[in-house]
Amino acid sequence: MAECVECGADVALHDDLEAGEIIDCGTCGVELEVIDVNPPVLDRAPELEEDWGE
Amino acid sequence: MAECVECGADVALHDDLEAGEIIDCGTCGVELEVIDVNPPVLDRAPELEEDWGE
Amino acid sequence: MATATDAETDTSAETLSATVIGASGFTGGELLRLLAGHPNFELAQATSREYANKTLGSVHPNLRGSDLRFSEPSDLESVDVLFAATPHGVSMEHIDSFREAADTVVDLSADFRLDTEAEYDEWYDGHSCPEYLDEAVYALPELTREELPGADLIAAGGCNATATLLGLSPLFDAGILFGSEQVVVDVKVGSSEGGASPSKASSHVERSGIVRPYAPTGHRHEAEIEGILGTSVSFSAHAVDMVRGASATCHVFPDSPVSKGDLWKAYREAYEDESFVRLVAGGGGVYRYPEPKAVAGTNYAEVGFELDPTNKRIVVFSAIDNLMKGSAGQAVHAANLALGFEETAGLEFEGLHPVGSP
Amino acid sequence: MATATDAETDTSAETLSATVIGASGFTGGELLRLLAGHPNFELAQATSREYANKTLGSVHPNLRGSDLRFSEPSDLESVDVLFAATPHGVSMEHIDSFREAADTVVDLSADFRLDTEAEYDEWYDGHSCPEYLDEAVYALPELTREELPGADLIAAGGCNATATLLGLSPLFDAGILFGSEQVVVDVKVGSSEGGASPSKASSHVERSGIVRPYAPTGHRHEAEIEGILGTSVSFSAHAVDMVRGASATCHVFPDSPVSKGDLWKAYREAYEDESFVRLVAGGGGVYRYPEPKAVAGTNYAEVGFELDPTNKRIVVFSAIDNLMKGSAGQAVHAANLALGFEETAGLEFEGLHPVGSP
Amino acid sequence: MATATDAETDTSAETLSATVIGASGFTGGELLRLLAGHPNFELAQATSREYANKTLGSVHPNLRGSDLRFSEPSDLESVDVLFAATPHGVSMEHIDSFREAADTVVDLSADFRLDTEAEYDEWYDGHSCPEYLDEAVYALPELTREELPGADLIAAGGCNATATLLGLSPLFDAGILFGSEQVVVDVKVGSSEGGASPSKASSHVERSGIVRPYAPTGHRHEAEIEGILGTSVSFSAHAVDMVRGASATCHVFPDSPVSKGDLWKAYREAYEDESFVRLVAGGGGVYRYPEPKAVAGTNYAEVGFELDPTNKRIVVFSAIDNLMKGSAGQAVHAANLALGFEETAGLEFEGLHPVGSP
Amino acid sequence: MATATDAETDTSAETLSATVIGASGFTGGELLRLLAGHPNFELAQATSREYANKTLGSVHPNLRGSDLRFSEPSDLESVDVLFAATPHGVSMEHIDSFREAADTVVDLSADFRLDTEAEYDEWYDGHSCPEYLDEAVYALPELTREELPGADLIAAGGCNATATLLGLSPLFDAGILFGSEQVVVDVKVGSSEGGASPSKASSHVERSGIVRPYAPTGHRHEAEIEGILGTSVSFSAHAVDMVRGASATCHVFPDSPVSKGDLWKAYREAYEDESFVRLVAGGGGVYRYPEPKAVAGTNYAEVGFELDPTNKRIVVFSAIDNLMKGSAGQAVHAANLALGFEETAGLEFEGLHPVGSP
Ligand SMILES: NC(=O)c1ccc[n+]([C@@H]2O[C@H](COP(=O)([O-])OP(=O)(O)OC[C@H]3O[C@@H](n4cnc5c(N)ncnc54)[C@H](OP(=O)(O)O)[C@@H]3O)[C@@H](O)[C@H]2O)c1
Ligand SMILES: NC(=O)c1ccc[n+]([C@@H]2O[C@H](COP(=O)([O-])OP(=O)(O)OC[C@H]3O[C@@H](n4cnc5c(N)ncnc54)[C@H](OP(=O)(O)O)[C@@H]3O)[C@@H](O)[C@H]2O)c1
Ligand SMILES: NC(=O)c1ccc[n+]([C@@H]2O[C@H](COP(=O)([O-])OP(=O)(O)OC[C@H]3O[C@@H](n4cnc5c(N)ncnc54)[C@H](OP(=O)(O)O)[C@@H]3O)[C@@H](O)[C@H]2O)c1
Ligand SMILES: NC(=O)c1ccc[n+]([C@@H]2O[C@H](COP(=O)([O-])OP(=O)(O)OC[C@H]3O[C@@H](n4cnc5c(N)ncnc54)[C@H](OP(=O)(O)O)[C@@H]3O)[C@@H](O)[C@H]2O)c1
Ligand SMILES: [Zn+2]
Ligand SMILES: [Zn+2]
Repeated sequence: MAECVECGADVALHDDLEAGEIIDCGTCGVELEVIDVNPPVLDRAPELEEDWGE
Repeated sequence: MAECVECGADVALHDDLEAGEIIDCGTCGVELEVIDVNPPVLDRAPELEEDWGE
Repeated sequence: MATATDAETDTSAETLSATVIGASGFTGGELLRLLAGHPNFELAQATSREYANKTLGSVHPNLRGSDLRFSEPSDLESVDVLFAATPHGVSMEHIDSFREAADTVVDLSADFRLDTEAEYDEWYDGHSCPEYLDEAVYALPELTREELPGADLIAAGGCNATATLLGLSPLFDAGILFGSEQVVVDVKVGSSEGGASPSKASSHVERSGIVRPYAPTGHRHEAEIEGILGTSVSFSAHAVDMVRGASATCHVFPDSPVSKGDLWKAYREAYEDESFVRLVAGGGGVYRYPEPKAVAGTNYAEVGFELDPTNKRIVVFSAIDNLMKGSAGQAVHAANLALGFEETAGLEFEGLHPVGSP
Repeated sequence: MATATDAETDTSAETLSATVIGASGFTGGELLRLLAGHPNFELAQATSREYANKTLGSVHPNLRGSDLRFSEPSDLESVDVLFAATPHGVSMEHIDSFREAADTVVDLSADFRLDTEAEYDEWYDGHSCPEYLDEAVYALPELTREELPGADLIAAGGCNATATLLGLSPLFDAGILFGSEQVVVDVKVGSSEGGASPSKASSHVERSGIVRPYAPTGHRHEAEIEGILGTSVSFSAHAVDMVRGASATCHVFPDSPVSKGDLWKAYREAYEDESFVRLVAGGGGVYRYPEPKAVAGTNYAEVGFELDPTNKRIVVFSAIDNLMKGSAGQAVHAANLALGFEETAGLEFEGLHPVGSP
Repeated sequence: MATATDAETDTSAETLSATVIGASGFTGGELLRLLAGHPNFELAQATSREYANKTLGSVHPNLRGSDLRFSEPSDLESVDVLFAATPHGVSMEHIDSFREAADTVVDLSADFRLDTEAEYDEWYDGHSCPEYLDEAVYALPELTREELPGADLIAAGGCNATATLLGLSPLFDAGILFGSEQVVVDVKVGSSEGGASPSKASSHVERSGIVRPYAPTGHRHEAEIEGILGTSVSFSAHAVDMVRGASATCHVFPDSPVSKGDLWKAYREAYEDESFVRLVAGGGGVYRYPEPKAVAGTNYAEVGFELDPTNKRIVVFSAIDNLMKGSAGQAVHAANLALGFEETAGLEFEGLHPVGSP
Repeated sequence: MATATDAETDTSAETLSATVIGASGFTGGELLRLLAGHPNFELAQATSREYANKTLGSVHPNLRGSDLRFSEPSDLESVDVLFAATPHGVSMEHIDSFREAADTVVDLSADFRLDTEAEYDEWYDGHSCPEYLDEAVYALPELTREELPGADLIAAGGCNATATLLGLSPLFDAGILFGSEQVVVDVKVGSSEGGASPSKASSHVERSGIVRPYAPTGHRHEAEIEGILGTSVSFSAHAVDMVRGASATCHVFPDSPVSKGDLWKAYREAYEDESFVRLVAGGGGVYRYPEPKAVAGTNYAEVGFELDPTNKRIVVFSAIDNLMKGSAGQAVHAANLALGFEETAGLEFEGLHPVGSP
């Protein structure tokens, strides 16, 4: 478990978590980068400036 | 000018035509490969089995 | 009075009989579908004047499996619950016979949503039985849950009002807005909001592909919103090319600066225990904000927000299916709470993906 | 009689006055648009009973620039040409007053398309003035061009018949089909084929996203097709989600084997000098076969084909805009030929890309 | 061997674990939705290479409530049932690891649908493990029900083949067709048939409003249809503007005259005990024939017909949701039968009305 | 310098050669269409890297009649006018070669729309040749007409900015707004705004039927709007289900009360002499307010408004075709003014009715 930096919700983490992995917060959906694993530290993943709608 | 192998229409060719180039027939739209340039010889370009509709 | 929990315990295995008035219409048809899948209701009557004696499936192809036929609204049997899904004015005219026929009446029209006769004079053409307005409970369960258990005259909240109120009320509850601020509500709705009667404007030819301002100002749902929020809003509605769906974008300007964290706190506090509200605000993928088609056919509301750093604006998005969370689903949800059933009974459908323009 | 070429020379600078009956409808509105952009016509009257005295733009927003107002169909002025865009039965009832008002009458309905009263008895409900059937010229210019110059009662070919006939007739002309073969015609059409009167089935809600068999068998256009081809076809029509467009897929089974080259020869011979037919058969890119949206708003027909090696089937595709090549465009095209104008006058619009669902 | 009835008795309360390969795709997402609502399945893994570690809801917004995350397809756990929803070629490559991971494998691709290697050489690019073709059971339960109980390699029938076969097979079973007749199959399909990878042709801009012949001849589903019917058909497919849905119109010409009564008899005999087939042929109202949007989201097939008196043609209509009866629903239906569960378990959703273009 | 009137006199019969860079894209294709119908332009080159040597019709089916083929953008011939319809960043990179190839350059991207390098640093990723920013003329002819004659580097105004500015600027010009008021701009756009490259979010499946907030805050067009209006706006954009079209709804709150008459006066003063602006505000019929589909394919903007008596809000509506008035049409309009051609040359198409979702 770790706290989402965007919305504050708990984020469930899988067992074989690795630093550098990108996961998304189940509550707010933001993409989080695993900075450290023991203890787990998450940060907002660098935003891909993709043109996702238009 | 060359004749389209698919539909028989005349195909206008540009000046700096090169062997291996792919052009389309203005009448039937089929893709034609330039096999030879002097005189120009065209053949059906190998079909990309792309899923163009579904 | 029994608490909701007691009621639930008592009634979970119970089956009540139900009638739908206006069952050939859009929200009426949706009620038929929901009641058919509801563990605690058995459909007794479905009324239609135009299709009386025809099978339900002759109007609603998804009900082709049903053996029931429409009956005349003048022939009401005694049932436990009556849902009225009729145009504005019909319920107030027939309310006495509805209440005679059923212990609990859930009305989907605007006839019992406002508090006072004066409001009906202002926004509608008056009211023919204002004596019931006090008794009627406005049902938007996320905001009025505690008044519902035991209620026997229920006015299900309107579609555009529901979308708007779900978006805005957490900001008021959290003290981010107070009521003196400018609140702009820009709504986009699907064609099923217009009901089943055909017209030129609602024909496929004329209504396809549009962005049509259809209630630029003075929309009657303003009354409802104001009634609940206690403050007026600047409301405009646009018809767009979808059949189900209402989406509200609220632009608000808080007096004091807020952070993204403040917003998450306000919305999570408001909705984290709610079964039918999903917060969707940013994140990745194709569906980053509330989207009507993501909730089509379901009783969910999606609510989200974004903060505009340059001018202290908050933009709040909210999306529902007007025939579900905006009417029939809300009515069943309210009935569940009123009668002590499981809150989500009959409302479990989670929606489809991919889906086109439901 | 003057040849087309003489006529052209004589009339290119001429301006004739024109009236449109049924101008508030779909094909009538399209006629208004075409006449407004036509170098040789000046619109005198546009009739509507429902919108009499209102501006044309009040019904057709693309005509907001026009100063003309609808007039009553009972008040006809004398003009050179009268276009009738009224439902089946109206023209035959009013044909005498139409002809009194104008030298040339172009009718878009089916009232003068068939050759004999007997056919109207079989396919419709008879005919009230069969004496004109002989005189009337069926206008599908690619097939009946030579009969048009000088014609003064013109029956513009129907939309589905036009799509079908343009696809099939080269196969008959080239001796690939003879008339004894099985011919299946599977047509897909847009909602504007239904005309402007609203109904439940044509509402946006019910008609969106459909593939609805609406004339599985016995479609009246079979009569027209048979009249021209001299052989009956197995015809079924489906309504799909578009507004403009008719697309015919013909499945035919020639007795003797044909090659792709034979087909190209047949279709090029038929259409290489035609201004309004484009052959589209295979090739690359997204648009490899005839597609209604590629011709929307234009008078073009796209025609194409594919050969099924396994079973000697030819599949022919044909796409038109039902309001243009399928009615108003065809009517103007026919009038151009009848009156000796430039064949393409007023019909130069080439269409849009990209475009959604016109 | 246990009969279906025994099996049901034994397993109704059982819960099996299940994995979906290709869970980020369209049919994979549909499987996730169905398994989540299925009383006898618990989802163990949902694989995606692109979205590994992300929540299911990040791709499928209707699954936002789920806590599960996608996992890599290379990390398979042992489960009871594995559903493979991957593009053609993937299952045949990985079939050994799939069978190692699960007792029952249900494949949604075409990899195990045909009977012989020779057919894969003819219609596809050969087959890499033809030794399984004998064992694999083709699942279109209405036609192959008796082979399913106990099957452990199941190939769910393809969408267009399913629509076509459900329409035609009663005519063969009833001796109305024999196999020597001309059979034309004209199919209209929605955009979700193309799978989730984007392309220019499948973009909203280019694909809106189309009637696009995309497989005029030589469609691979012909092989499947021929495999079951024992006779070849003339098949053409058109893409139209809907997302879910496949609709087949079959034009057939029986040697001996038939009556409407013969047809009703043939179809009722075939389907009256079937849970998932609705006969819709004529009658009143807006929905008189099979219609994809009437079955969207459901596992139903609507089948209907009309008789053309003039030329002895029968027109058969058949409509399904390609992601349900045409793939994921059919796969779950087949698994239910294979494993002895209630036939309709997890497939009870009845669909929506009104609904736009789902 | 020559006045516009002189220029017109001089050049009306002139034909200039023109090149379109990015001609395989959406706005590039629209430029090809417009130039083909323009009396004063002859298309010399149309560039595409992906489709070089293919016919224009292979990408744009409405140009199937053209014999021209795409050429490489690296092979530019000398022409009179060059239109650049390339993604942001391309024009600034190639501006020197563009200007070497042509006397007049009209750029459709945002590369030369803002005034200063600082603005590009703030809203974009800087600018690679800021020395041209001073010289470049921002082209939204209704607002910047007098700067256009003789201009040789023209930056056509952006689609959403154009819709917004046409709606708002009369209120500033008439002294109804001053710049200190809250201005909310809620925009709805079609899928062609996204350009021709495919992506998951823009696929038909995911993009059909949506109301998707895609730029809730911080849209780059805010910079352009602010640059012209001199005041910032609160801007949010939503993608809705249409292909062509941008519709802006502006909610504004003037400090002093205004009347409907004041508004009519302000808008008529602003636009009564404009060829491409139609005022549409109330009235009867189906089309009472600005509507994108009423202007699809045309260079018109429809502008309208409504007054909210309860709270002194003005709601302004504005609708354009993003590929015409929002880009290619605007570019041609600007070129006409710059070069002294008839203002409406090549831009006469009036649009279609009925029409679906163009
Ligand atoms: N559509 C929405 O999105 C929505 C959302 C929220 C609330 N609502 C409210 O729900 C109500 C129903 O809306 P709707 O869209 O379902 O309308 P609808 O499709 O027009 O259906 C109305 C139904 O009422 C019946 N009816 C009409 N007049 C009646 C009368 N005098 N006595 C008995 N029955 C009568 C009609 O059937 P017969 O004529 O056959 O009897 C029809 O079945 C309205 O009050 C509406 O404001 C609708
Ligand atoms: N739509 C197509 O795709 C298409 C294609 C080919 C041929 N057609 C044929 O073209 C004709 C018109 O079709 P449409 O789709 O344009 O129909 P529509 O949209 O229904 O328009 C019919 C018009 O006729 C007028 N009208 C009706 N009855 C009349 C009467 N008794 N006297 C005078 N005017 C009358 C109506 O206006 P008021 O009621 O205001 O007078 C209306 O303007 C039909 O015969 C149709 O079969 C249509
Ligand atoms: N769509 C229909 O209507 C329909 C109907 C009947 C049958 N089918 C069949 O069902 C199958 C799936 O179709 P669909 O439309 O769902 O396709 P889709 O949307 O393209 O999904 C394919 C899925 O397979 C995964 N995948 C691709 N290559 C893979 C590989 N080498 N190993 C593991 N996973 C792989 C993809 O995810 P990642 O890339 O993230 O791993 C994706 O999740 C196809 O065989 C199709 O013919 C489809
Ligand atoms: N779409 C709109 O509604 C709209 C409205 C207003 C303004 N605009 C602006 O207009 C411009 C074009 O937009 P669009 O929608 O037409 O985009 P688009 O459909 O993506 O087309 C872009 C075109 O540019 C070409 N291209 C891309 N990179 C290039 C390069 N490095 N050098 C040369 N050619 C290149 C592409 O063709 P090849 O790859 O084949 O060379 C393609 O033809 C953009 O700046 C956009 O912001 C668009
Ligand atoms: Zn979070
Ligand atoms: Zn050719």
